[in-house]
Amino acid sequence: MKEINYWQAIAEALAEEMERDETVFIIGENVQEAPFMATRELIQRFGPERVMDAPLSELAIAGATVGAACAGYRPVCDLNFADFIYCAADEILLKAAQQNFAHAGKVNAPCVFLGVAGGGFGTGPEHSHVPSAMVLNNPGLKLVLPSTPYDAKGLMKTAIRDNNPVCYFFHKKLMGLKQEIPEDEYLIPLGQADIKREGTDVTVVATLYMVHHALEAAKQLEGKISVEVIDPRSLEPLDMDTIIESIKKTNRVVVVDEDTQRCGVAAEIGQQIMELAFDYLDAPVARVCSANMPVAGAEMEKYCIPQVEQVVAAIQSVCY
Amino acid sequence: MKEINYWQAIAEALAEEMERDETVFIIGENVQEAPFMATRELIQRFGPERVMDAPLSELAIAGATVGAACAGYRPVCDLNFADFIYCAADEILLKAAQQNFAHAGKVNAPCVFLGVAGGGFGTGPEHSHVPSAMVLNNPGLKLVLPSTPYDAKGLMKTAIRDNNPVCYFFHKKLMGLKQEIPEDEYLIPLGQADIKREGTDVTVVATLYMVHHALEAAKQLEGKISVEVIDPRSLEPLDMDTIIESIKKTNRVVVVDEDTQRCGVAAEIGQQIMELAFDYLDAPVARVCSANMPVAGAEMEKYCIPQVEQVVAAIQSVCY
Amino acid sequence: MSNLTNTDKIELYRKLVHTRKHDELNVRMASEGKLRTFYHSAQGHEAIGVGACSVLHKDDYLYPHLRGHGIPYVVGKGMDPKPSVSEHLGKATGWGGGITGVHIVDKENGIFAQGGTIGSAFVLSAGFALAAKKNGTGQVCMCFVGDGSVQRGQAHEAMNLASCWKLPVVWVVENNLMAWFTPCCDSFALKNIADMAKSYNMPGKVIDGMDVFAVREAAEEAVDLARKGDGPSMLECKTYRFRPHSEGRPDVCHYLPRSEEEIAEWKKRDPLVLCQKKLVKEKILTKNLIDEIELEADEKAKETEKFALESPYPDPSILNTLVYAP
Amino acid sequence: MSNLTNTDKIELYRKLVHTRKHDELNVRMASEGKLRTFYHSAQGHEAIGVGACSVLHKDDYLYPHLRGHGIPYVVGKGMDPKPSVSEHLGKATGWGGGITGVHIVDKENGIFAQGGTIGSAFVLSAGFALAAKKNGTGQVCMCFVGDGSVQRGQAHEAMNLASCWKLPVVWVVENNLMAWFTPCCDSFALKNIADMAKSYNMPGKVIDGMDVFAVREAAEEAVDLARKGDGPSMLECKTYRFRPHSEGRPDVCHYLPRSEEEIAEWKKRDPLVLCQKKLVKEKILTKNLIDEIELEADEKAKETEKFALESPYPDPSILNTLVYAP
Ligand SMILES: Cc1ncc(C[n+]2csc(CCOP(=O)(O)OP(=O)(O)O)c2C)c(N)n1
Ligand SMILES: Cc1ncc(C[n+]2csc(CCOP(=O)(O)OP(=O)(O)O)c2C)c(N)n1
Ligand SMILES: [Mg+2]
Ligand SMILES: [Mg+2]
Repeated sequence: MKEINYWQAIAEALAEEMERDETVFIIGENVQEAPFMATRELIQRFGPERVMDAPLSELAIAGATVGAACAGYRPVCDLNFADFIYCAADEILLKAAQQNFAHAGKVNAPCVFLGVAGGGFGTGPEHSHVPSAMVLNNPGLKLVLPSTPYDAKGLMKTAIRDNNPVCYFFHKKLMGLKQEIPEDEYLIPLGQADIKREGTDVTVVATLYMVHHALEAAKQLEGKISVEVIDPRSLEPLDMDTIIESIKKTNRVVVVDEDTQRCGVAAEIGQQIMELAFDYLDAPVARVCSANMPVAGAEMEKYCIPQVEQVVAAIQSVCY
Repeated sequence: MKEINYWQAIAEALAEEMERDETVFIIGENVQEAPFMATRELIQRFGPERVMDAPLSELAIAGATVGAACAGYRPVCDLNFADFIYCAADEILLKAAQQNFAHAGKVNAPCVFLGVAGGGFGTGPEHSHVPSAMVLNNPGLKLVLPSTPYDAKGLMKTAIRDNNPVCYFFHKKLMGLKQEIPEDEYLIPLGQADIKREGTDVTVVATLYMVHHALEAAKQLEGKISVEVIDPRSLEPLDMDTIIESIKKTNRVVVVDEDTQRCGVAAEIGQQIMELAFDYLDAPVARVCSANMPVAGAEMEKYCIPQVEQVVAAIQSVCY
Repeated sequence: MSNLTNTDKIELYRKLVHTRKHDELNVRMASEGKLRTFYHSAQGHEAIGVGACSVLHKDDYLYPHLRGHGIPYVVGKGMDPKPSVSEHLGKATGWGGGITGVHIVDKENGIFAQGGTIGSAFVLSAGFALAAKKNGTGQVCMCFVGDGSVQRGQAHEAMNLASCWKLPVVWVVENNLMAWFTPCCDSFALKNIADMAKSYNMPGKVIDGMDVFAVREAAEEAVDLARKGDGPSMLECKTYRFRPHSEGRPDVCHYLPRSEEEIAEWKKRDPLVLCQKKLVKEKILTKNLIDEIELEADEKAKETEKFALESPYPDPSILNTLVYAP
Repeated sequence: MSNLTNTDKIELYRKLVHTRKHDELNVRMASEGKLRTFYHSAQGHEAIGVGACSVLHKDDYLYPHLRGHGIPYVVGKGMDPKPSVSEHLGKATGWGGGITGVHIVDKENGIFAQGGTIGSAFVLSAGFALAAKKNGTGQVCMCFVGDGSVQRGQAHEAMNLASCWKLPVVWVVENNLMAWFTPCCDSFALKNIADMAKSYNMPGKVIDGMDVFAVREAAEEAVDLARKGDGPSMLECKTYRFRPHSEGRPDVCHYLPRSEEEIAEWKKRDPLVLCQKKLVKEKILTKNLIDEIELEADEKAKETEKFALESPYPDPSILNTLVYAP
């Protein structure tokens, strides 16, 4: 085992996959400096042909990613902020997502769209979003949301090897998070939830930084309410089985998600729970999400994105 | 009263508002011919300064719409296909949506984004979507989805007068639908649901063309199940009161929506119903939506978008 | 061009005729209400796809413009246009498997994608060209777009990126003076789109898009540059669409009917007529050969129609399996 | 420029100094960890915003570039930069009400919006210019962007649309040879961005962006054209950023440290130094006046800091009311 932090885990996964497979390359704005992964390792090791600093042209970057992917490469496209998915929505949400389907499975587009997501630094409305629902609402894309260094590495390797376009959003607040991970290579399959904490009274479903909010809430409630925290790790594919199993035990559930509440991930999971486990529910599924507003910056941010107290309150509200 | 069809209703509303308010103008590709409203009335009456054929430049068209709106105009931006919202996602889903919020309410952006939406003609994945959830997931935009000529006219007039950006999606399959409407001017407030059919056994919530599927299903079930059909007409603002009132009576509900199922409108309404009326529900909220895939074209389309039989089956499934 | 043999020249003529006949077939079937999707006729545009694609190798990447939904390009490249009608009927034998009723894909022949939003061609083709460069096997990408497409941001970003990275791509702009109902004079501030190439420091040329030989020659030059590693270029082929934007829709400029005289004037330079005249004058084409080619193309079109009508629809149960690749 | 009075010239110098002092204030507070958001210093860029905005009327539209988060532009236009620090602290007295910690808006003075995605400036400003044209009162829109912004599709679409419609807009490109960590030589295929204006058949000029008088003169000319109804133009002002892209971030070119010599070379042409030297040489500025202006600007900066620190945060209960305008 070795200790590694979240961004190192991502960088390590990229390096290992680039080493293993010549068709993998990174493309984006300033990826050589890799501003959000704070590493110059990749450019130094693989050179500018495989770590490609592109012009400030999201349409071209994302479009070229899709094209190169169709033609047999496995590009990793760094969007910088995940929010910038809006700047190439046609290319990502339509072209990448629909490539396989719209062409009868004759050509697919294996690529990864990387973006740093979420709040915590007051960076304001166009730099603090976790645009998950938009991705899920456009089938054909997979969606990975790692909450730990271990997950970040194992899921990235799988994402790169996946034959489909995968959105991989990592979280600003987790960059420095440390964890022991195996020395040896490992992969984590997409669609396999991880029970981050076992409990018996209530199930909390959360991804990315919200997993840590959920764990913190669970800690605060220790002795009073026994909280099970489930981290689906990917939302497409989504491991509903693990969630439903847990609910059959707890009969109560809170979904915590940092995307905007309305038409968000929590509503989808809530509705699926209702469809699959209505008779097991002792209380309506509660959700804690970003408020139905843009994410404000600076001091006002905390009123827009989920806080630990809200998670605690939601848990208490379903455990009446 | 006079008989008028759906597209004439939209054109009439535009003409009346352009007459009333000099700041209203139309901008888009080929709006002079108005391909989807099949009318040359507006260009002939208001001339090219107010019915502006723009280059094939969605970013510029939508961006200029937002800019002109901030500066005191009330542009109606015709996106052609509603799907093309992906081609100007930053401009519409971020810039228009967040203008008021991100600038502390000091400058707002009153404008309408018009798009023809939905399936029925086999036009394939980038020309058949009803991208509602994407709009709702980005607060700051309103969303209007008219199902009849009467609604289309009254809601369009209100949308133009609204001080916020409004997405107004009208449906391909409804273009020729006729209805008697008042000779005199009328407006329909946003956020006021219309009960399109009264019933006692089950509530069906639907918008746009799906209202007609719901009405057809209700007719087929006549004598067996008494179906109440509620058309919210706008999804932001959304009249949950009317929906909840109905559920208190019927205790059963089906949401029919033509957007993609996952993270769609039906999940949001379902979740809200669970939050607001859990104890009134005798069955889980059922949803009938477009399948979790792109909308195929030609013969395959019908397997992707909701069909009347599915609505009938869903109603029966909650009325066990 | 000087190095074209008589056979080459006849072959180009033959391809023009086949393209036209297949286009006419689609137009007729559209008018009979048989096509399940819209159809954008290529009549008037044939020389561009045919001429330019005739210089491509099998493994070169090709991104077709929407005109003819691929027909001029596949015929130009020497492929079979047979799956065209099948696709428009939504049949499983269509070139996109009948899933969309429109799109064309043929991996073996370098066609990897087609999109329904105008302008995507630019950025996706930059990606194919990037792959070509990385492959290092001298492949090029040829991408066809309309004048309207050039008005989109994708055009700018893709041309800039491709030029910075010296990607082997040739952008062939089919300038028919109009995008949908809006004429170029109202949506460009400059006269020749080819001049925009200067912004990207790449060659840009104006070509007579009605002259299949002129197109072929220019394409050959541009493709050579790209193969040599000298980067992208743009060819602006001036042309005209003889039919409405899409079948069954009004044929207007802004909102007034297109000028009959203008259409008639351009039809005098019908690419098939120009080519035929030239080859007859050069005594390469005989009346017999002309009839023979016509007959052959008619036969081929009939075959295509029959094939399409008799083909099965896709099995709807596959739809679910197509959302994600295995 | 010939028609600038001595007072005008001193005023320009004064504005440069005020801009620099306010920028230094933000930089210091960023280094002290007091700012709640990132800060993109304008040091090196001052002459552009100050020079160009000094020719604007109060009701002209202004879209600032991100450098200095508005300071050079508002100072240039004669507005008060006081709300700058407040915004960065997220205070209610910030120029965007402290909601985002970044954006500037001032309806009375023609600032209607600012976006966080680079390039939006182009398309939104086309909209302001469209409004200006419709108003018919001779207003213009001046929009500042970086070289990086020009690489986005928005630039192309907006310039094309504005030129087709002869919209009164002046695009001022602050070309500091670099976007984030990527140098222009790797992300443009041509040398002078101003040459891109040809694609839109509009004037495009290269200006010494370190010379406030040169900028002012070029801006005056371009604004006159726009006011007369002659449409848009582009001014490419060559400049250099003296500090890292944003405070506290590495200062690299691709991934290697920026050349110290290059920075030193450019600093010799510091816009404040250039202006001061010139006016001293012309005997318009005296040592006394220089000191006086320095003092005044220091005072003003102190005031700004105090004002910001003492200002209240917004009341969070308003957030809900801001999502939709009443
Ligand atoms: C992004 C986008 N905007 C609008 C359309 C609708 N549309 C389809 S074809 C077309 C005109 C295309 O013009 P051009 O590129 O010149 O090709 P042409 O049809 O003239 O051959 C338009 C506006 C679209 N498909 N995609
Ligand atoms: C659409 C978009 N892409 C990327 C970014 C991240 N970003 C912020 S500033 C910047 C560089 C801008 O360069 P330039 O326009 O030249 O302005 P400069 O900072 O050099 O003054 C980048 C890439 C962004 N904000 N928006
Ligand atoms: Mg055209
Ligand atoms: Mg720059």
